[in-house]
Amino acid sequence: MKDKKPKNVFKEGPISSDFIGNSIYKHQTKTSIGAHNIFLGQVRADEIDGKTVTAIEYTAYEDMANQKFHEIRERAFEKFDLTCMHIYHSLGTVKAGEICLFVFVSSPRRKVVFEALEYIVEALKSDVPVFGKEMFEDESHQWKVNS
Amino acid sequence: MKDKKPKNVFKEGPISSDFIGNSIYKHQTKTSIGAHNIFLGQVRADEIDGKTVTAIEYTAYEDMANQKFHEIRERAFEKFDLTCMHIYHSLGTVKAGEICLFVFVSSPRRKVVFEALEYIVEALKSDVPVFGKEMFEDESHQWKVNS
Amino acid sequence: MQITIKYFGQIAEVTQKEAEQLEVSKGKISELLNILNSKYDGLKHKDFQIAQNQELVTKETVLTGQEIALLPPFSGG
Amino acid sequence: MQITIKYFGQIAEVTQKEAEQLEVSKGKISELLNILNSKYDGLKHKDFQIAQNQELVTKETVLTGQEIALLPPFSGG
Repeated sequence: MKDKKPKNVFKEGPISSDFIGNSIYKHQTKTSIGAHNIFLGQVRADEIDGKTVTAIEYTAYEDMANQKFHEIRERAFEKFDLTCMHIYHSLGTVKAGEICLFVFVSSPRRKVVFEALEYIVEALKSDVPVFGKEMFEDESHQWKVNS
Repeated sequence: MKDKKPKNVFKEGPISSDFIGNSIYKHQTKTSIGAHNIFLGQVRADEIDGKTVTAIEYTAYEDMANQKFHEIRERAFEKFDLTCMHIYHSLGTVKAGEICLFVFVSSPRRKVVFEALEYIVEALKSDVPVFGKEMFEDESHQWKVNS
Repeated sequence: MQITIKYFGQIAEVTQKEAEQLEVSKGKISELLNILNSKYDGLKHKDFQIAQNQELVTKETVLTGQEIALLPPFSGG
Repeated sequence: MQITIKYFGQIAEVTQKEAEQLEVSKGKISELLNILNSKYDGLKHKDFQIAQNQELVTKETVLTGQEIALLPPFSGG
């Protein structure tokens, strides 16, 4: 199921566990699928110089980001025998413990989903213009850097 | 969170998307987690010699299987910096499109969860005495072989 | 000695039972297999592994255990 | 020509705005950067990439585009 034009992968606020459960449910009609692999990014309450992260505020260069997500999708469908792929990323405030990234791939066979999911997550971390601002309990902040 | 004695990983019948969603929800209080990775095995409606698989009936040598799952858990916690790990496998009838295997790993960092999840899924496919009987619409069957 | 033998999957289809108790003399797993092969028609053509007290063993292993299991190819997940 | 410049994340903190329109003469990206560096104190110490019409470009790239964006290190996910 290739899409020809970029979808909007952004959702305002955190991604709920209900949304994820429902997304899994919808795939139960696709009986050629044998394996699903799901990556979830969750905001960590990191302690940095004695202060604790309470939330991350996400902004993005949305048009370019959606275009990059689309290119990653297209490349992944070319490289891997995938039945479905879904990507969602939060914008705005996501509190510690909440989910900010949901990547979902499905295939007839398991080997494919492992390779594809890691490929997609690494590509989106490096290629997609999304910016996280780590908020501390005293309302100071620092800009997140991916490692 | 290591467990000292084997848990029962088996559940009667399919694993519901609600159960999976709820399991994700419960991890939102664990704010040291930055990355979750979830593998789901779903029963495929394979066509074999003109007949379609409608369900798989799972049986297991339960005591040995739970012991093997436990050993896989222990080895995975030794090898990888995991915060949590959960494994559930169905027994009995799981229809095409339904989920029979749910493996869930969480860690502060993403690289760890990719490696750990694949390690665990491959180990459980090869080491755990579970047997799948593929049922066809005409009530004939064949024994599943993992590839 | 008295042992319990468990059969799974397609092996249980051959033996037509899931478990039984057998009185056997001490010896190797291979000797037990000879008994079972003559008792159950078609068993020798089946592919299976053997567990003794829930650990996989070879035909050369000495029978010590209370519980022997005949396990066809694993196909979980 | 008229271009739109967009600022994101910590770059927008330096420029104190998220976007602006600028009238510039044709030339390389590096020439536009010189203008911005003299306009915004502290910008030259920041780490960023530049996109022209949503594709990353280098300082040597010729300005063609309607939309330029200054992008600090990506930190999605």
